[in-house]
Amino acid sequence: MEKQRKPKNIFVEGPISPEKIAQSIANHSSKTDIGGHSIFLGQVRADEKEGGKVRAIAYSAYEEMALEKAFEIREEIFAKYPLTCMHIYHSLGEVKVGEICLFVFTSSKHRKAAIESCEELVERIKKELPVWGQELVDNEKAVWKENQ
Amino acid sequence: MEKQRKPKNIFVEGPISPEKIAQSIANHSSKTDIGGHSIFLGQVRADEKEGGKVRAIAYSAYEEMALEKAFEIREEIFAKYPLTCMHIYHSLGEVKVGEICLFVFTSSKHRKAAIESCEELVERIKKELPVWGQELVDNEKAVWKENQ
Amino acid sequence: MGSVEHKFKVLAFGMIAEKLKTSELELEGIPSTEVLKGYLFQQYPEIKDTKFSISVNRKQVKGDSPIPNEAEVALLPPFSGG
Amino acid sequence: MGSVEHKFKVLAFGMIAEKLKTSELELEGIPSTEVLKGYLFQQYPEIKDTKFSISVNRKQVKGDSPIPNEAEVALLPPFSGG
Repeated sequence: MEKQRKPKNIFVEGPISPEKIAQSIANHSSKTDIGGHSIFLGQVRADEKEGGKVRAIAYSAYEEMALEKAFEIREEIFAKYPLTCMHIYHSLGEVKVGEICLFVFTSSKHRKAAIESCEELVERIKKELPVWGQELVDNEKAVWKENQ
Repeated sequence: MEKQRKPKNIFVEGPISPEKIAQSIANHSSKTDIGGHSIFLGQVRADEKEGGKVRAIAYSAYEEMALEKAFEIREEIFAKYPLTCMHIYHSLGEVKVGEICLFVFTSSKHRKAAIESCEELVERIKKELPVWGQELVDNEKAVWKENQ
Repeated sequence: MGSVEHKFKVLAFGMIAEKLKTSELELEGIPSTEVLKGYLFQQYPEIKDTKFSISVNRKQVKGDSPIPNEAEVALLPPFSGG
Repeated sequence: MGSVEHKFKVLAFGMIAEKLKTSELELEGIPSTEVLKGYLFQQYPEIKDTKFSISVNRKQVKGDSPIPNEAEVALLPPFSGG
Protein backbone atom coordinates (compact mmCIF):
# COMPACT_ATOMS: atom_id res chain seq x y z
CA MET A 1 0.00 0.00 0.00
CA GLU A 2 1.42 3.35 -1.03
CA LYS A 3 1.83 5.83 1.76
CA GLN A 4 -0.62 8.70 1.40
CA ARG A 5 0.98 12.03 2.07
CA LYS A 6 -1.04 15.04 3.10
CA PRO A 7 -0.06 18.70 3.45
CA LYS A 8 1.47 19.22 6.88
CA ASN A 9 1.98 22.44 8.73
CA ILE A 10 5.56 23.62 8.39
CA PHE A 11 5.20 26.81 10.41
CA VAL A 12 6.20 27.22 14.02
CA GLU A 13 5.67 30.35 16.06
CA GLY A 14 8.99 31.95 16.98
CA PRO A 15 12.44 30.33 16.84
CA ILE A 16 13.11 26.61 16.36
CA SER A 17 14.83 25.27 19.46
CA PRO A 18 17.85 22.94 19.46
CA GLU A 19 15.76 20.63 21.66
CA LYS A 20 13.14 20.34 18.92
CA ILE A 21 15.89 19.41 16.49
CA ALA A 22 17.27 16.81 18.91
CA GLN A 23 13.79 15.36 19.37
CA SER A 24 13.32 15.17 15.63
CA ILE A 25 16.65 13.34 15.24
CA ALA A 26 15.83 10.98 18.12
CA ASN A 27 12.48 10.13 16.51
CA HIS A 28 14.37 8.51 13.63
CA SER A 29 16.29 5.97 15.68
CA SER A 30 13.51 3.44 15.16
CA LYS A 31 13.86 3.71 11.37
CA THR A 32 16.72 1.28 10.98
CA ASP A 33 16.81 1.46 7.20
CA ILE A 34 18.22 5.02 7.43
CA GLY A 35 21.97 5.36 6.92
CA GLY A 36 22.32 9.13 6.58
CA HIS A 37 20.60 12.33 7.65
CA SER A 38 21.21 15.74 6.15
CA ILE A 39 20.13 18.85 8.04
CA PHE A 40 20.14 22.49 7.11
CA LEU A 41 19.52 25.21 9.68
CA GLY A 42 18.98 28.85 8.90
CA GLN A 43 20.14 31.20 11.66
CA VAL A 44 19.39 34.93 11.95
CA ARG A 45 22.49 37.07 11.42
CA ALA A 46 23.30 40.36 13.11
CA ASP A 47 23.97 42.14 9.82
CA GLU A 48 24.88 45.80 9.77
CA LYS A 49 22.15 47.87 8.10
CA GLU A 50 21.54 51.53 7.60
CA GLY A 51 20.46 52.72 10.98
CA GLY A 52 21.89 49.89 13.01
CA LYS A 53 22.46 46.22 13.57
CA VAL A 54 19.80 43.62 12.92
CA ARG A 55 18.45 42.36 16.25
CA ALA A 56 15.73 40.04 14.90
CA ILE A 57 13.78 39.07 11.80
CA ALA A 58 9.98 39.10 11.84
CA TYR A 59 8.62 36.43 9.49
CA SER A 60 5.23 36.50 7.86
CA ALA A 61 3.75 34.19 5.22
CA TYR A 62 0.85 33.66 2.90
CA GLU A 63 0.31 30.50 4.90
CA GLU A 64 -2.29 28.66 2.81
CA MET A 65 -0.30 29.12 -0.40
CA ALA A 66 3.00 28.33 1.33
CA LEU A 67 1.64 25.04 2.68
CA GLU A 68 0.27 24.05 -0.73
CA LYS A 69 3.60 24.92 -2.32
CA ALA A 70 5.59 23.11 0.37
CA PHE A 71 3.47 20.02 -0.22
CA GLU A 72 4.07 20.23 -3.96
CA ILE A 73 7.84 20.57 -3.38
CA ARG A 74 7.78 17.61 -0.93
CA GLU A 75 6.05 15.40 -3.44
CA GLU A 76 8.46 16.34 -6.20
CA ILE A 77 11.50 15.75 -4.01
CA PHE A 78 10.14 12.40 -2.79
CA ALA A 79 9.59 11.40 -6.44
CA LYS A 80 13.11 12.44 -7.40
CA TYR A 81 15.17 10.94 -4.54
CA PRO A 82 14.94 7.63 -2.64
CA LEU A 83 14.19 9.23 0.72
CA THR A 84 12.93 7.67 3.91
CA CYS A 85 11.90 10.93 5.58
CA MET A 86 11.67 14.65 4.97
CA HIS A 87 10.82 17.43 7.41
CA ILE A 88 10.53 21.17 6.91
CA TYR A 89 9.99 23.74 9.67
CA HIS A 90 9.95 27.50 9.20
CA SER A 91 9.48 30.17 11.84
CA LEU A 92 6.75 32.79 11.84
CA GLY A 93 6.90 35.92 13.97
CA GLU A 94 10.02 37.24 15.60
CA VAL A 95 13.28 35.30 15.61
CA LYS A 96 16.24 36.94 17.32
CA VAL A 97 19.83 36.96 16.04
CA GLY A 98 21.54 33.65 16.76
CA GLU A 99 18.24 31.78 16.77
CA ILE A 100 17.14 29.19 14.21
CA CYS A 101 14.42 30.16 11.69
CA LEU A 102 14.58 27.24 9.22
CA PHE A 103 15.05 23.51 9.79
CA VAL A 104 15.20 21.17 6.81
CA PHE A 105 15.83 17.48 7.47
CA THR A 106 16.14 14.61 4.98
CA SER A 107 16.99 10.97 5.60
CA SER A 108 17.85 8.11 3.28
CA LYS A 109 19.46 4.70 3.14
CA HIS A 110 22.61 6.02 1.47
CA ARG A 111 24.00 9.47 2.12
CA LYS A 112 23.88 10.92 -1.39
CA ALA A 113 20.09 11.16 -1.60
CA ALA A 114 19.80 12.83 1.80
CA ILE A 115 22.54 15.35 1.05
CA GLU A 116 21.42 16.30 -2.45
CA SER A 117 17.72 16.50 -1.64
CA CYS A 118 18.37 18.64 1.44
CA GLU A 119 20.27 21.18 -0.61
CA GLU A 120 17.59 21.22 -3.31
CA LEU A 121 14.86 21.63 -0.69
CA VAL A 122 16.60 24.63 0.89
CA GLU A 123 16.98 26.32 -2.49
CA ARG A 124 13.35 25.70 -3.43
CA ILE A 125 12.03 26.83 -0.03
CA LYS A 126 13.90 30.12 -0.31
CA LYS A 127 12.84 30.69 -3.89
CA GLU A 128 9.29 29.39 -3.99
CA LEU A 129 7.62 29.78 -0.59
CA PRO A 130 5.64 33.00 -0.06
CA VAL A 131 7.40 33.92 3.16
CA TRP A 132 8.79 37.32 4.06
CA GLY A 133 11.39 38.37 6.55
CA GLN A 134 11.53 41.89 7.89
CA GLU A 135 14.83 42.77 9.49
CA LEU A 136 14.36 44.67 12.74
CA VAL A 137 17.26 46.93 13.56
CA ASP A 138 18.31 48.61 16.78
CA ASN A 139 16.55 51.87 16.08
CA GLU A 140 13.22 50.19 15.29
CA LYS A 141 13.54 50.81 11.55
CA ALA A 142 12.55 47.71 9.60
CA VAL A 143 13.98 46.50 6.29
CA TRP A 144 12.27 43.91 4.09
CA LYS A 145 14.66 41.18 3.04
CA GLU A 146 14.84 39.82 -0.47
CA ASN A 147 16.27 36.39 -1.33
CA GLN A 148 19.14 36.28 -3.88
CA MET B 1 45.65 37.93 14.87
CA GLU B 2 45.10 34.71 12.98
CA LYS B 3 43.32 31.99 14.88
CA GLN B 4 45.66 29.10 15.61
CA ARG B 5 44.04 25.74 15.01
CA LYS B 6 45.29 22.60 16.70
CA PRO B 7 44.38 18.95 16.20
CA LYS B 8 41.27 18.17 18.22
CA ASN B 9 39.95 14.81 19.24
CA ILE B 10 37.13 13.75 16.94
CA PHE B 11 36.43 10.40 18.58
CA VAL B 12 33.68 9.70 21.06
CA GLU B 13 33.14 6.38 22.79
CA GLY B 14 29.88 4.79 21.68
CA PRO B 15 26.97 6.52 19.86
CA ILE B 16 26.59 10.27 19.44
CA SER B 17 23.45 11.38 21.28
CA PRO B 18 20.83 13.77 19.86
CA GLU B 19 21.38 15.83 23.03
CA LYS B 20 25.04 16.30 22.15
CA ILE B 21 23.97 17.50 18.71
CA ALA B 22 21.45 19.90 20.25
CA GLN B 23 24.11 21.22 22.61
CA SER B 24 26.50 21.74 19.72
CA ILE B 25 23.84 23.68 17.79
CA ALA B 26 22.94 25.75 20.85
CA ASN B 27 26.62 26.65 21.34
CA HIS B 28 26.49 28.56 18.06
CA SER B 29 23.71 30.97 19.00
CA SER B 30 26.29 33.48 20.24
CA LYS B 31 28.00 33.53 16.83
CA THR B 32 25.72 36.05 15.21
CA ASP B 33 27.63 36.21 11.94
CA ILE B 34 26.42 32.69 11.09
CA GLY B 35 23.52 32.48 8.63
CA GLY B 36 23.49 28.76 7.85
CA HIS B 37 24.47 25.44 9.39
CA SER B 38 24.83 22.19 7.49
CA ILE B 39 24.83 18.91 9.39
CA PHE B 40 25.41 15.37 8.27
CA LEU B 41 24.63 12.42 10.53
CA GLY B 42 25.59 8.84 9.83
CA GLN B 43 23.20 6.30 11.36
CA VAL B 44 23.77 2.55 11.69
CA ARG B 45 21.48 0.53 9.42
CA ALA B 46 19.96 -2.88 10.12
CA ASP B 47 21.18 -4.33 6.83
CA GLU B 48 20.51 -7.95 5.97
CA LYS B 49 23.73 -9.94 5.81
CA GLU B 50 24.59 -13.57 5.38
CA GLY B 51 23.79 -15.08 8.73
CA GLY B 52 21.44 -12.40 9.95
CA LYS B 53 20.58 -8.77 10.42
CA VAL B 54 23.12 -6.18 11.51
CA ARG B 55 22.46 -5.26 15.16
CA ALA B 56 25.43 -2.90 15.65
CA ILE B 57 28.70 -1.73 14.16
CA ALA B 58 31.91 -1.85 16.19
CA TYR B 59 34.23 0.98 15.15
CA SER B 60 37.98 0.97 15.56
CA ALA B 61 40.56 3.45 14.30
CA TYR B 62 44.24 4.11 13.92
CA GLU B 63 43.58 7.06 16.18
CA GLU B 64 46.84 9.01 15.92
CA MET B 65 46.86 8.89 12.13
CA ALA B 66 43.12 9.60 11.94
CA LEU B 67 43.50 12.73 14.08
CA GLU B 68 46.43 13.97 12.00
CA LYS B 69 44.46 13.33 8.82
CA ALA B 70 41.32 14.96 10.21
CA PHE B 71 43.35 18.02 11.11
CA GLU B 72 44.82 18.16 7.59
CA ILE B 73 41.34 17.87 6.08
CA ARG B 74 40.02 20.59 8.44
CA GLU B 75 42.77 22.99 7.42
CA GLU B 76 42.20 22.35 3.73
CA ILE B 77 38.43 22.82 4.02
CA PHE B 78 38.87 26.01 6.06
CA ALA B 79 41.22 27.31 3.37
CA LYS B 80 38.77 26.45 0.60
CA TYR B 81 35.49 27.75 2.06
CA PRO B 82 34.60 30.88 4.08
CA LEU B 83 33.49 28.96 7.17
CA THR B 84 32.84 30.21 10.66
CA CYS B 85 32.91 26.79 12.34
CA MET B 86 33.54 23.15 11.61
CA HIS B 87 33.03 20.15 13.88
CA ILE B 88 33.62 16.45 13.30
CA TYR B 89 32.70 13.64 15.69
CA HIS B 90 33.08 9.94 15.00
CA SER B 91 32.13 7.04 17.24
CA LEU B 92 34.50 4.35 18.44
CA GLY B 93 33.34 1.05 19.88
CA GLU B 94 29.85 -0.33 19.51
CA VAL B 95 27.03 1.70 17.96
CA LYS B 96 23.65 0.00 17.70
CA VAL B 97 21.29 0.17 14.73
CA GLY B 98 19.36 3.43 14.71
CA GLU B 99 22.12 5.24 16.62
CA ILE B 100 24.36 8.00 15.27
CA CYS B 101 28.02 7.18 14.50
CA LEU B 102 29.12 10.29 12.59
CA PHE B 103 28.31 13.98 13.14
CA VAL B 104 29.72 16.58 10.75
CA PHE B 105 28.74 20.21 11.31
CA THR B 106 29.72 23.29 9.28
CA SER B 107 28.58 26.89 9.67
CA SER B 108 29.01 29.96 7.50
CA LYS B 109 27.62 33.40 6.83
CA HIS B 110 25.86 32.31 3.65
CA ARG B 111 24.43 28.86 3.15
CA LYS B 112 26.42 27.70 0.11
CA ALA B 113 29.76 27.40 1.91
CA ALA B 114 28.25 25.44 4.81
CA ILE B 115 26.38 23.06 2.50
CA GLU B 116 29.20 22.38 0.07
CA SER B 117 31.92 22.02 2.68
CA CYS B 118 29.81 19.64 4.76
CA GLU B 119 29.32 17.35 1.78
CA GLU B 120 33.02 17.46 0.93
CA LEU B 121 33.99 16.76 4.54
CA VAL B 122 31.74 13.69 4.69
CA GLU B 123 33.24 12.30 1.49
CA ARG B 124 36.79 12.91 2.68
CA ILE B 125 36.14 11.45 6.13
CA LYS B 126 34.77 8.25 4.63
CA LYS B 127 37.56 7.97 2.12
CA GLU B 128 40.61 9.17 4.02
CA LEU B 129 40.25 8.47 7.74
CA PRO B 130 41.72 5.16 8.95
CA VAL B 131 38.54 4.00 10.67
CA TRP B 132 36.96 0.58 10.38
CA GLY B 133 33.46 -0.62 11.03
CA GLN B 134 32.73 -4.23 11.77
CA GLU B 135 29.10 -5.16 11.32
CA LEU B 136 27.85 -7.35 14.12
CA VAL B 137 24.98 -9.60 13.10
CA ASP B 138 22.43 -11.54 15.10
CA ASN B 139 24.38 -14.76 15.14
CA GLU B 140 27.58 -13.12 16.38
CA LYS B 141 29.31 -13.41 13.01
CA ALA B 142 31.09 -10.18 12.14
CA VAL B 143 31.58 -8.64 8.71
CA TRP B 144 34.14 -5.93 7.99
CA LYS B 145 32.60 -3.03 6.09
CA GLU B 146 34.27 -1.34 3.14
CA ASN B 147 33.43 2.18 1.96
CA GLN B 148 32.41 2.62 -1.70
CA MET C 1 -29.67 44.31 -11.18
CA GLY C 2 -29.82 40.81 -12.50
CA SER C 3 -26.21 41.13 -13.70
CA VAL C 4 -23.80 38.55 -12.27
CA GLU C 5 -21.57 40.21 -9.69
CA HIS C 6 -17.84 39.68 -10.10
CA LYS C 7 -16.26 40.01 -6.72
CA PHE C 8 -12.89 38.92 -5.48
CA LYS C 9 -10.50 39.32 -2.61
CA VAL C 10 -7.00 40.78 -2.82
CA LEU C 11 -4.47 39.83 -0.13
CA ALA C 12 -1.37 41.95 0.29
CA PHE C 13 1.87 40.87 2.00
CA GLY C 14 5.15 42.31 3.19
CA MET C 15 6.15 45.65 1.80
CA ILE C 16 3.03 45.82 -0.38
CA ALA C 17 0.72 45.48 2.61
CA GLU C 18 2.75 48.17 4.33
CA LYS C 19 2.32 50.54 1.40
CA LEU C 20 -1.37 49.75 0.86
CA LYS C 21 -1.85 50.19 4.64
CA THR C 22 -4.04 47.09 4.58
CA SER C 23 -3.57 43.37 4.04
CA GLU C 24 -6.91 42.76 2.38
CA LEU C 25 -9.11 44.46 -0.22
CA GLU C 26 -12.50 43.50 -1.66
CA LEU C 27 -12.80 44.41 -5.32
CA GLU C 28 -15.25 43.76 -8.11
CA GLY C 29 -15.61 44.06 -11.84
CA ILE C 30 -11.92 43.74 -12.65
CA PRO C 31 -11.52 40.99 -15.23
CA SER C 32 -7.78 40.30 -15.22
CA THR C 33 -4.50 40.77 -13.38
CA GLU C 34 -3.19 43.45 -15.75
CA VAL C 35 -6.34 45.48 -15.28
CA LEU C 36 -5.98 44.98 -11.54
CA LYS C 37 -2.44 46.31 -11.64
CA GLY C 38 -3.60 49.38 -13.55
CA TYR C 39 -6.28 49.97 -10.94
CA LEU C 40 -3.85 49.52 -8.03
CA PHE C 41 -1.20 51.79 -9.52
CA GLN C 42 -3.81 54.50 -9.90
CA GLN C 43 -5.24 54.09 -6.41
CA TYR C 44 -1.93 53.47 -4.68
CA PRO C 45 0.81 55.13 -6.74
CA GLU C 46 3.30 54.39 -3.94
CA ILE C 47 3.48 50.72 -4.99
CA LYS C 48 4.51 51.51 -8.57
CA ASP C 49 8.18 51.16 -7.69
CA THR C 50 7.74 48.01 -5.63
CA LYS C 51 8.43 44.63 -7.21
CA PHE C 52 5.66 42.10 -6.73
CA SER C 53 4.15 39.09 -8.44
CA ILE C 54 0.51 38.03 -8.41
CA SER C 55 -1.17 34.78 -7.48
CA VAL C 56 -4.71 33.81 -8.38
CA ASN C 57 -6.25 31.16 -6.14
CA ARG C 58 -2.81 30.45 -4.66
CA LYS C 59 -1.03 29.87 -7.95
CA GLN C 60 1.47 32.42 -9.21
CA VAL C 61 0.51 33.73 -12.64
CA LYS C 62 2.57 35.27 -15.38
CA GLY C 63 1.43 37.95 -17.82
CA ASP C 64 -2.25 38.86 -17.97
CA SER C 65 -4.47 36.26 -16.29
CA PRO C 66 -8.22 36.22 -15.89
CA ILE C 67 -9.57 36.73 -12.37
CA PRO C 68 -12.45 34.31 -11.76
CA ASN C 69 -15.45 35.26 -9.66
CA GLU C 70 -14.78 34.83 -5.92
CA ALA C 71 -11.07 34.48 -6.62
CA GLU C 72 -8.40 34.88 -3.95
CA VAL C 73 -5.80 37.14 -5.53
CA ALA C 74 -2.57 37.97 -3.73
CA LEU C 75 0.15 40.58 -4.20
CA LEU C 76 3.49 38.97 -3.42
CA PRO C 77 6.68 40.97 -2.97
CA PRO C 78 9.96 39.05 -3.50
CA PHE C 79 10.17 36.10 -1.11
CA SER C 80 12.67 36.18 1.71
CA GLY C 81 12.02 33.10 3.80
CA GLY C 82 14.69 30.88 5.30
CA MET D 1 77.99 -5.88 17.50
CA GLY D 2 78.53 -2.28 16.62
CA SER D 3 76.16 -2.55 13.63
CA VAL D 4 73.24 -0.12 13.69
CA GLU D 5 70.03 -1.92 14.51
CA HIS D 6 67.08 -1.28 12.24
CA LYS D 7 63.94 -1.89 14.24
CA PHE D 8 60.42 -0.81 13.60
CA LYS D 9 56.88 -1.40 14.76
CA VAL D 10 54.06 -2.73 12.59
CA LEU D 11 50.48 -1.95 13.62
CA ALA D 12 47.67 -4.01 12.15
CA PHE D 13 44.01 -2.98 11.99
CA GLY D 14 40.62 -4.44 11.15
CA MET D 15 40.58 -7.61 9.13
CA ILE D 16 44.38 -7.68 8.90
CA ALA D 17 44.75 -7.67 12.70
CA GLU D 18 42.18 -10.43 12.83
CA LYS D 19 44.14 -12.56 10.37
CA LEU D 20 47.53 -11.83 11.95
CA LYS D 21 45.96 -12.61 15.34
CA THR D 22 47.78 -9.58 16.71
CA SER D 23 47.58 -5.82 16.36
CA GLU D 24 51.29 -5.16 16.77
CA LEU D 25 54.56 -6.68 15.59
CA GLU D 26 58.16 -5.69 16.25
CA LEU D 27 60.36 -6.29 13.22
CA GLU D 28 63.90 -5.46 12.22
CA GLY D 29 66.21 -5.44 9.25
CA ILE D 30 63.49 -4.95 6.63
CA PRO D 31 64.44 -1.97 4.48
CA SER D 32 61.24 -1.19 2.55
CA THR D 33 57.51 -1.73 2.34
CA GLU D 34 57.70 -4.16 -0.59
CA VAL D 35 60.19 -6.32 1.30
CA LEU D 36 57.88 -6.13 4.31
CA LYS D 37 54.96 -7.35 2.23
CA GLY D 38 57.03 -10.26 0.96
CA TYR D 39 57.93 -11.14 4.54
CA LEU D 40 54.34 -10.90 5.75
CA PHE D 41 52.92 -12.95 2.86
CA GLN D 42 55.40 -15.68 3.67
CA GLN D 43 54.77 -15.63 7.41
CA TYR D 44 51.03 -15.06 7.21
CA PRO D 45 49.82 -16.47 3.87
CA GLU D 46 46.19 -15.91 4.98
CA ILE D 47 46.53 -12.15 4.34
CA LYS D 48 47.56 -12.59 0.69
CA ASP D 49 43.97 -12.20 -0.48
CA THR D 50 43.20 -9.27 1.78
CA LYS D 51 43.36 -5.76 0.41
CA PHE D 52 45.40 -3.33 2.49
CA SER D 53 47.52 -0.24 2.12
CA ILE D 54 50.57 0.72 4.14
CA SER D 55 51.44 3.83 6.11
CA VAL D 56 54.90 4.77 7.30
CA ASN D 57 54.97 7.17 10.22
CA ARG D 58 51.25 7.85 9.74
CA LYS D 59 51.45 8.78 6.06
CA GLN D 60 50.06 6.39 3.46
CA VAL D 61 52.71 5.38 0.94
CA LYS D 62 52.43 4.11 -2.59
CA GLY D 63 54.76 1.64 -4.27
CA ASP D 64 57.96 0.64 -2.54
CA SER D 65 58.91 3.02 0.27
CA PRO D 66 61.90 2.94 2.60
CA ILE D 67 61.19 2.06 6.24
CA PRO D 68 63.25 4.34 8.49
CA ASN D 69 64.72 3.12 11.74
CA GLU D 70 62.18 3.25 14.59
CA ALA D 71 59.37 3.77 12.09
CA GLU D 72 55.72 3.22 12.90
CA VAL D 73 54.41 1.17 9.98
CA ALA D 74 50.71 0.28 9.74
CA LEU D 75 48.73 -2.19 7.67
CA LEU D 76 45.44 -0.56 6.72
CA PRO D 77 42.55 -2.50 5.25
CA PRO D 78 40.01 -0.46 3.23
CA PHE D 79 38.51 2.26 5.41
CA SER D 80 34.89 2.01 6.46
CA GLY D 81 34.24 4.86 8.84
CA GLY D 82 31.14 7.04 8.89
